[in-house]
Amino acid sequence: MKNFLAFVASMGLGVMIILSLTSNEFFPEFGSADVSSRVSQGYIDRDVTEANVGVEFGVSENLESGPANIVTAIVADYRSFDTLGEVTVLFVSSLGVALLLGTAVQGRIKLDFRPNFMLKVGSRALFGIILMTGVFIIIHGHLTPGGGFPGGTMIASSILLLYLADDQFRTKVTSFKVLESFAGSLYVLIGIAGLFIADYFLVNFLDNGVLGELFSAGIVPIIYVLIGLKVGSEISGIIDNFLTEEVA
Amino acid sequence: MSNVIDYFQAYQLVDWLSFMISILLVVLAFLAINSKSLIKAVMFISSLSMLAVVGFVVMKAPDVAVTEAVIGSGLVTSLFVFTLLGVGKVGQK
Amino acid sequence: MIQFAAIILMMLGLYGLLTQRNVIKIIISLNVLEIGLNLFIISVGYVDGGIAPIFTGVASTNAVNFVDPLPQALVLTAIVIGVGTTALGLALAKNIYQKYGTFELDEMGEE
Amino acid sequence: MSAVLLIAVPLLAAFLSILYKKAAPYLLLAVSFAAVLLLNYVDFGTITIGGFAAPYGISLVFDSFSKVALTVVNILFFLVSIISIWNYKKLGTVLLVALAGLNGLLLTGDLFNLFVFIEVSGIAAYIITTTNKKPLATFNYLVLGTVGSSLYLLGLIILYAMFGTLNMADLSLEIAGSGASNLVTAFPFLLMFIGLGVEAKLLPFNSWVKGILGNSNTLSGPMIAAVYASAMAFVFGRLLTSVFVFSDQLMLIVSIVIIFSITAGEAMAYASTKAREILLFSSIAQAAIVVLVFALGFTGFGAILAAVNGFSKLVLFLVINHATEEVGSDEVEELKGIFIENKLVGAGFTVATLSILGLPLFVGFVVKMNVLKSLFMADKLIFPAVILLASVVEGVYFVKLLVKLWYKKDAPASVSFGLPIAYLVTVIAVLLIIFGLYTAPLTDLASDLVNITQGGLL
Repeated sequence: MKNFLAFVASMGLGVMIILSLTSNEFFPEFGSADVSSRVSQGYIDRDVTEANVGVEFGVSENLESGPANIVTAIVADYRSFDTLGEVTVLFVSSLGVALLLGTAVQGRIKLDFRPNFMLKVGSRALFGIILMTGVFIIIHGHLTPGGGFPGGTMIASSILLLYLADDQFRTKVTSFKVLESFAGSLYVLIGIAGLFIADYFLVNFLDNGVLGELFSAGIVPIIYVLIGLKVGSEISGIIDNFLTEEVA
Repeated sequence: MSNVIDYFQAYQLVDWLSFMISILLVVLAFLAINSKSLIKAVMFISSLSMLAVVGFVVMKAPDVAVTEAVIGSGLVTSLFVFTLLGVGKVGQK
Repeated sequence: MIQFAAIILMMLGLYGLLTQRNVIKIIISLNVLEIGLNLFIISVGYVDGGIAPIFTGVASTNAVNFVDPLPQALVLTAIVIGVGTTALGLALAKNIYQKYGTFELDEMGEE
Repeated sequence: MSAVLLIAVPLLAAFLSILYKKAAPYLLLAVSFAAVLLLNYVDFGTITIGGFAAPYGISLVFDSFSKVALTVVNILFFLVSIISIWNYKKLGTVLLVALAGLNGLLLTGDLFNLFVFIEVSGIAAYIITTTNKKPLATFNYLVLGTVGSSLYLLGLIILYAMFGTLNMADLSLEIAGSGASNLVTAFPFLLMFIGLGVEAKLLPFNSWVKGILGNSNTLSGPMIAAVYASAMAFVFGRLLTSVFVFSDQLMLIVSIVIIFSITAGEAMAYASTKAREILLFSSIAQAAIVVLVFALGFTGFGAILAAVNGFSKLVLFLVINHATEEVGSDEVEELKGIFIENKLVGAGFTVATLSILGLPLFVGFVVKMNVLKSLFMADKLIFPAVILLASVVEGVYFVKLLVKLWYKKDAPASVSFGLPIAYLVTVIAVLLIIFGLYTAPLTDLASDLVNITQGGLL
């Protein structure tokens, strides 16, 4: 009965939200968002700091922001500061997981099955493929969908595969720590370098190149590689902590 | 009533797709929250997240779709499963 | 349509938070809420007949009718933040299990 | 010096500190001390990040309001860390991240960036509260905090859909320029208010507080109750004065929430017999009063009230948590007479309580007096009535608490406060009295802040 009341109450709230949004003349109906009246138009036209010269794939050179993927342009260039915060969230939550689950003597969680030979060999082969896919996604983040976060997670998941296929396997956690610290510090240092080079934190101080080429977009691919490494090592750390337990 | 029929006749394939996704999303969310078995709930949330990926693709957000597929559907599910594994809850109730 | 489903999803998550008495189920409800929220954010930027916001050989100039890219960037951030909280929540759940031997809030006795 | 370094340097230190864990506490102290020192050399103005101007890129705002806020929060943070870090050395890195997150909260001029920093500082707070060894309470805090920030995000996305911008200054211009009635924006503002209200301990969204602060230790208690609470109060001040436009109906809802928080907080504090609970319920009421002062438009006095409350609560929570740790219980009956051997600490504690009460001679009085005066002049009689009533109830239970803590019959509970705590408590108490008697700088500062915030963000 209590559940039913809660259900009715929350559904009523939902209907109320829908009604208040549909009756709101400023709230655009689904599918009729007016992009040109929003700040997003600036990200598409690339005319935030420069005049609007038009953008053309494979032709435009040295725009204010280089990635062909507009979402990447926002995530890693226009609003890069958010991304720094987001990396920090993952960093601090992996620290928290380590504090909560970390114990002095650690061993692997016992799985119910013994991995056989085929599984071991197959997972080794897959490990390489998944790792390569992750790296590809990170490096092409400014051109195609994807980027540092999914790519980094894919790298972590290739390591997870090794965990699942081999019950003796444990990563060298310390090397992850070094990688994580290195990538994070470099991200902040690139930002501070921008402060000294061009007076702005996290400014894109490299050449932007031709829109759509692999070697373009200035510091964006570098930042994405750093994010990928950091996310990969953080998530590997989280997985490692979840898969270990105290050995009595 | 004829209004409603006209409304649905104007539907195109993508609209039908999004209609189906919407219904399935709500059903899966309800199942995920109300299922008694923890591991089933985890599987439901995983498929809910996978369905959300389709929703993201329908709404032309490939970046988000890739990220949600890898992180939301893959990583979060495995973390749930590891938690349940760690306390020996998989397979029970 | 998906927009309304997203709001209903959020409300289902809220309903789950109100009624569930199991730590794991509470985290699941939180995830439902976050998925609904993410879908809602994306739906706010959708344009009928719009094109995914990537310059390609086909959609090659800024005159193309792109969907709004900013909500997508925000959701990317929100998804990763959601993973952070979920991971921390699950670690806490594991600690709770170690302390009380159960995930059910009603079986924990004091507190 | 650019204000962005206040965020970047703690982050850099946090990332570096995981290489050599033992250095983390020292790095924390060095960085937070440097932040306090260098705050005076930060240039005023809007800092553009990445070189993209305000509505497009993220901008940080460093004006007199954020300067006051940053000074208060950074000093409090440094004091809490230097006293309490030694028992919790593992948390050095987390505290560095928390410092970066708090500075980001107070500096940012972008609504979504604010959400990111709420999450950064929030997750750091969850980890800090795990030192209470009450995983269930922390879990409760995490769930409520996440729901709160989700609601905030929902509100902000609706605002973005309506007005197409995320920048605070730009948004308030757009809202004013679009001719939208206050009713249209009421719903997203309400969502954001509720979302932030979870963190700022407003009833009825604060069921986490009891589990967290009722079991706090010398690190988590002062950190959550003093540092985080004052930071959230300042964030509220920023949003209430420069972004939110409340319609009459919304103002009514908000006032009801706030007044409910004040009365319920005071009532529960009155009924409680545990020292920590008395403090935590009274801090709920205090937080609500600060939000009320901001919501009524007294930015300057709100900021000062938040600052004074922050310092007073630092003293209260530090002393009570230290005593609780030594005695092993926080029942007032068990803590009887702890100040007999520690007259100096007791005097400081008394001064801090009396300042929160708003008695003459102390800083709290100056602020409360001015707020009440302005409210009477504005003919809003219900709010001063509530504030005065709250003060009376507070007076009763605080005096009861003080009498018990000073009272001696046969065997007083013996607690030895270390030199650092005694020293700190004394200094803060002396400052509270000095500024209570010599009020000119405060009133000047208050009028200064009003001038700044009336023009909106820089």
